[in-house]
Amino acid sequence: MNYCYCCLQPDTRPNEKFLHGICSICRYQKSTSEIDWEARYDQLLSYLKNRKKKSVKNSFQKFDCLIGVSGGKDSARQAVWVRDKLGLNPLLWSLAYPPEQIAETGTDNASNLIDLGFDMVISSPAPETWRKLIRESFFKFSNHMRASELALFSSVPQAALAYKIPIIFWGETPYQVGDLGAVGKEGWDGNNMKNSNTLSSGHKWMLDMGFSHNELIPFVYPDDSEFHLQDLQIIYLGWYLGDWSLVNNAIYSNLNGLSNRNNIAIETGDLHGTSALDDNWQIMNQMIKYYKFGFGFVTEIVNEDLQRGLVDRETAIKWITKYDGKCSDEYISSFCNYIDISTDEFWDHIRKSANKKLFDITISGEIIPKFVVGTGL
Amino acid sequence: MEETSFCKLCLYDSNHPLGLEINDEGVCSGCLIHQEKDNLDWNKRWEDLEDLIKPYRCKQKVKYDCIVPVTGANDSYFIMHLVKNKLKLNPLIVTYNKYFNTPLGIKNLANLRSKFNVDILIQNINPQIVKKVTKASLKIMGSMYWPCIAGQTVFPVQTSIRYKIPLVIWGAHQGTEQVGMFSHLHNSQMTRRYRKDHDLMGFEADDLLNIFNTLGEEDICQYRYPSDNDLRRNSTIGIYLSNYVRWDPKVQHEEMVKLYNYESTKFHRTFDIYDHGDCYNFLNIHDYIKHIKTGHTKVTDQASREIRHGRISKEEATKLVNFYETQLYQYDDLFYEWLGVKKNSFQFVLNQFYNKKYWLEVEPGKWITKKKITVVPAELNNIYGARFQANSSMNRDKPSKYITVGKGYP
Amino acid sequence: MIKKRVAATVVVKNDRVVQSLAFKTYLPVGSVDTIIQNLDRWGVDEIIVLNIDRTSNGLGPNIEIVKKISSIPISTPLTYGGGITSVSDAIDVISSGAERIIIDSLFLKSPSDIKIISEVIGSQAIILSIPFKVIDGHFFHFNYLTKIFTKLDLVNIKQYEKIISELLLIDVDAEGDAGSYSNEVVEFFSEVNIGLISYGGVGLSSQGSELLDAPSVNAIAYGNILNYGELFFQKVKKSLTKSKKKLRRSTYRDKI
Amino acid sequence: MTKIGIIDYGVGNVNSLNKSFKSIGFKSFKSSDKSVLKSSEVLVLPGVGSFPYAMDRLQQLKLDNFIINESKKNKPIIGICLGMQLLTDSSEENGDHPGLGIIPGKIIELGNSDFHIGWNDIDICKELNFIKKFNKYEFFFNHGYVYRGHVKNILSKTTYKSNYFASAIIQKNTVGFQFHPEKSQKAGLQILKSTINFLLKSK
Repeated sequence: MNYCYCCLQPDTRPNEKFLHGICSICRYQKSTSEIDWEARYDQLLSYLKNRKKKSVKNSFQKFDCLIGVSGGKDSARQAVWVRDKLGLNPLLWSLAYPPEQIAETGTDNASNLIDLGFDMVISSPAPETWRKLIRESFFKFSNHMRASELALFSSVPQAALAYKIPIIFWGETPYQVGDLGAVGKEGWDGNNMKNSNTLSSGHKWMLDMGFSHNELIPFVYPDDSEFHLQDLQIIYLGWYLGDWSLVNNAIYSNLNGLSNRNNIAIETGDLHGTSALDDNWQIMNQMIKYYKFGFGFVTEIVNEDLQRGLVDRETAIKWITKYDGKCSDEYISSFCNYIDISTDEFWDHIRKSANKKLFDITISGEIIPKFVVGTGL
Repeated sequence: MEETSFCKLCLYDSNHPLGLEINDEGVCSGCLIHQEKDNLDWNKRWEDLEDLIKPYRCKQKVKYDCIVPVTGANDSYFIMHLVKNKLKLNPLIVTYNKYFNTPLGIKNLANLRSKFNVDILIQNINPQIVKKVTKASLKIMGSMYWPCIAGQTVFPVQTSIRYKIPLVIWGAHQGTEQVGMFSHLHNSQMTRRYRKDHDLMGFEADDLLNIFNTLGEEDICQYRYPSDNDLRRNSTIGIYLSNYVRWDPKVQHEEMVKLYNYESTKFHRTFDIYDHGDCYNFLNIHDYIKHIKTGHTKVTDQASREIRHGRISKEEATKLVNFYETQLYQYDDLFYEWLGVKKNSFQFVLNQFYNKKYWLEVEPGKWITKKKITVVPAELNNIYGARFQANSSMNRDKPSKYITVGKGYP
Repeated sequence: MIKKRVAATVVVKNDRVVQSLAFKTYLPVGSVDTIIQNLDRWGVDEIIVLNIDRTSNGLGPNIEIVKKISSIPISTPLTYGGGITSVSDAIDVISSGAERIIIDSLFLKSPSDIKIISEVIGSQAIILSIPFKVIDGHFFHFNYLTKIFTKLDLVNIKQYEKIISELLLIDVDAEGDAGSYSNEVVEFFSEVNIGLISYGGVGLSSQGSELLDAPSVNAIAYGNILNYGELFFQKVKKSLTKSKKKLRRSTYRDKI
Repeated sequence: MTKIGIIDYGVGNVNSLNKSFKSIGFKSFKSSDKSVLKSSEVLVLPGVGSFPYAMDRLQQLKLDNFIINESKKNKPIIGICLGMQLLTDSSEENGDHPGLGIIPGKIIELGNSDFHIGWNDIDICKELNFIKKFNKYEFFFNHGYVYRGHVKNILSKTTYKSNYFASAIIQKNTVGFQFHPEKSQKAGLQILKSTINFLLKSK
């Protein structure tokens, strides 16, 4: 395990390849300093002008574009920018968690977003099917979000096709999340999203569980042929929004009425309480990620600050060491309750899936890192 | 205009806004058609329903079979019970967000999704536009509810077109249930004409546009019914379960409480506890507007229904109506705040819509009912209420506040 | 080639549309203008308004309704019947927006007036309505005001060959009951040289096509069934596929 | 916006015509007053009923000479159904009666005391763009008398019981339709629009 020279990204991240000791995200960030953002913005405007002529507006809707949203910070930021800066009429599409899972902050923020003056459709898959898929995801991939991410990614193009809306705005570019498989023909082009990490696993494992196709409709990413048929284009807004970052997006959104989590870093593994606002179990998932790869959500937050020079490496290491991968027992027990397992079963599974190269498991069952943050193994 | 005539069995008269025919024996069309409930072979009717939906079942099990419009109240549970658990269909359920949601409505809808394990789409139209449309419909027809009704009757049909799901399944046909518009055997279906005529009081979306107000096409387009050609290409068909099932809301709701923990609430202006608990306004200020415009309120509909089902006498029903009709409405402050109007401004607007057939303006802006009401002592309000025992409440111990999007669990 | 017509009948009582079941039971359906606007959008060949409570209440023709209908506006031929008892009634109806009028009780009360009306508005604008019943193979003219029926006298009706242009033959008992229209009435009227409109009880049955096969039948009118579902006029047309060549093609509006 | 004056002489369907014109984007009004009608850019003469009665009404309101004079000044005129028949020289309906004489030809019985009522298609006989596209379109007819005149005046013909007659006629700036375009749904409104635009252009 090695750490990036510039930030505190370990090379244990899936698909990560350091170059001269520097991680891919830092390399991308560095390259952005030379970008002519004005030119990109102009290019987007002229692209939209041409596309707008083509967009089909049927008699009972007049939407120019679709934006996938959650109840979080990125959503509000994108929605407001697309509406007020680009002058488009967006339909917001929210793939919402079932009642058992969605956090009140998430529903509050969805309410806030709607009340800001947006049209939004909330789409939510069948809760019991969802529960079974989450349980299976947890045990099969040690990632309860595998199923929900499929739905999150699939529902937006599904909706665009049904509504015959020609443009989808998506947030982060593959560069920003280090998922280079999804890079399209140009940096802004999201039509290759089908090759992203999330989608590449497909939904066959769900069929193997015994579900029929019509129970899994929300989880199936549309075929390329359907994209072609309707000339559907996904555009990464991250390509154009030069100040895209966890913190910046949160600032914009907070000033537009977004609620944060009442954050206690030791319970949330989050320094600001601005992430995963619609789902408390994502905090647990960050903890699991930490046990699998040696880094969690705090690493990502701190890395952004490091790349921008807002924090010194010493403090960054302190925060990561103290808070990364932390999760309150309350979130864990509510999750266990949801998928109907005991917390003992939960921890047994976590211990099994923890990366033994990075962690020691004590006799009492504690998972202790072998690595030192900033130094590695 | 012909003189008012009254049904000898129920509480309706010939001025019913849906229309009512009273025959030479003094029996209204509603009561006449209601008699079919005790005469039809309902097993046969269920078979008719099975035959009707057969072509819409997706045999390859790859698509949704139908669309079902639901809310957090009314007959939604029973409809889902029939569609999902009896007919064994795989529906996509759809909801139009009225924005006047109560914690009870949020809870009931959340619980419905989980209990019936179905995919849902919830449409939220830009509230700033909804408010604009609400203001226009208040001005044009004195209705604060037009957008709600327009939205919940059209979003399912639009979804049918967008998702290429031809079959839309509705619950009760209000025209048949209340005034006997059709025989059950007419198998009446959802039509754009019925929606305009009865649901929307004669005003479709485009009828709200005029050169004097400030509404634009972009404001009303989401309330538009799909075109005939859209409907044809998609073969959209909307059927009503009440034509095929002996519809009895009280009995049905009692079963839904038992089977799926449907939650009910007591209301100030009616004895029934099952309908419209999802909305702060329907049985409050909207019910009051119904009163000033039509001379009766929801309690008359529900009491007439109970008479027809033989559970109450006309005399008792009249007492119930006299009591509940005069009860105050609540939660109107929430509405004024939501719409951005002052209480007395709103009253002024409503003053323009009093129906002089039923109301007398004794002083400028002060109206009294022309109906001769024998004052009913408060203790009588429970003569029938005892048979309707709510298991929850509209606010579910939360503060009174419209919920745009809510969790509803636990 | 002239097409045979598929007409929509709108029965009006107390200024609102009703379903009429065998002239006995009435069920409320809705408002006249909304229903007619809808039929117009569906592209029916002709709209026939039968206002059934005008004559009995001595009210004369319902001019307000005719005016209201033509100001919707509609672009479908409108035929109006109900309460027309004089020349001036007829002129009023025509100048308020109807193309043609239906004479009913006037035929029983003062038949000579019909000729005078035809001289003013033209015979092409006059339809004579004959509600009939079949009893033991005999045809009776039903007077729905008195509920009395008298044997149909074809010799009498033949006198109107140049005065009126069509006969509206309403099967009273069959009304509201699909496939039960009396086909025999067409045969019975074969010696009269006046075009026929059949109405009452055709419904979604093969009977429609059989009727259209008769050379004397110019049109079939449908009533109640058009209120039962979306695009039901087009559905009715589909039930007449056998007669497709004799009819206009169905149209579907793209515009809202 | 073009102003269309509908001659309201108590015979025929002025209300629906008025609304029809508005629905296809013209400004229209109805009047029986010459001075008001004079301000129009296109005159429309509707008509339902019998020829002699209608002619009588025109004379009573002194509109007959007005229409003839306007025509001489090249004002576009559209006659509809009986209105079309009134524009011709004469009619034999209930006797022999002179018409306005704007379009040469006369009105004769369809024959056999027959009526032509219902939807029928038209065969275009003139290579004029404004009407060519309506070949075989169906329109609503309701009449028992037909036009007989010179072929140069005939825009379209319509077949009825193995005979045919003129369903649309023209003379300079005057067009007559035997059918009711205002009651012929989509096709009817389209032909009205096309005709008005044509007449205005060729004025």
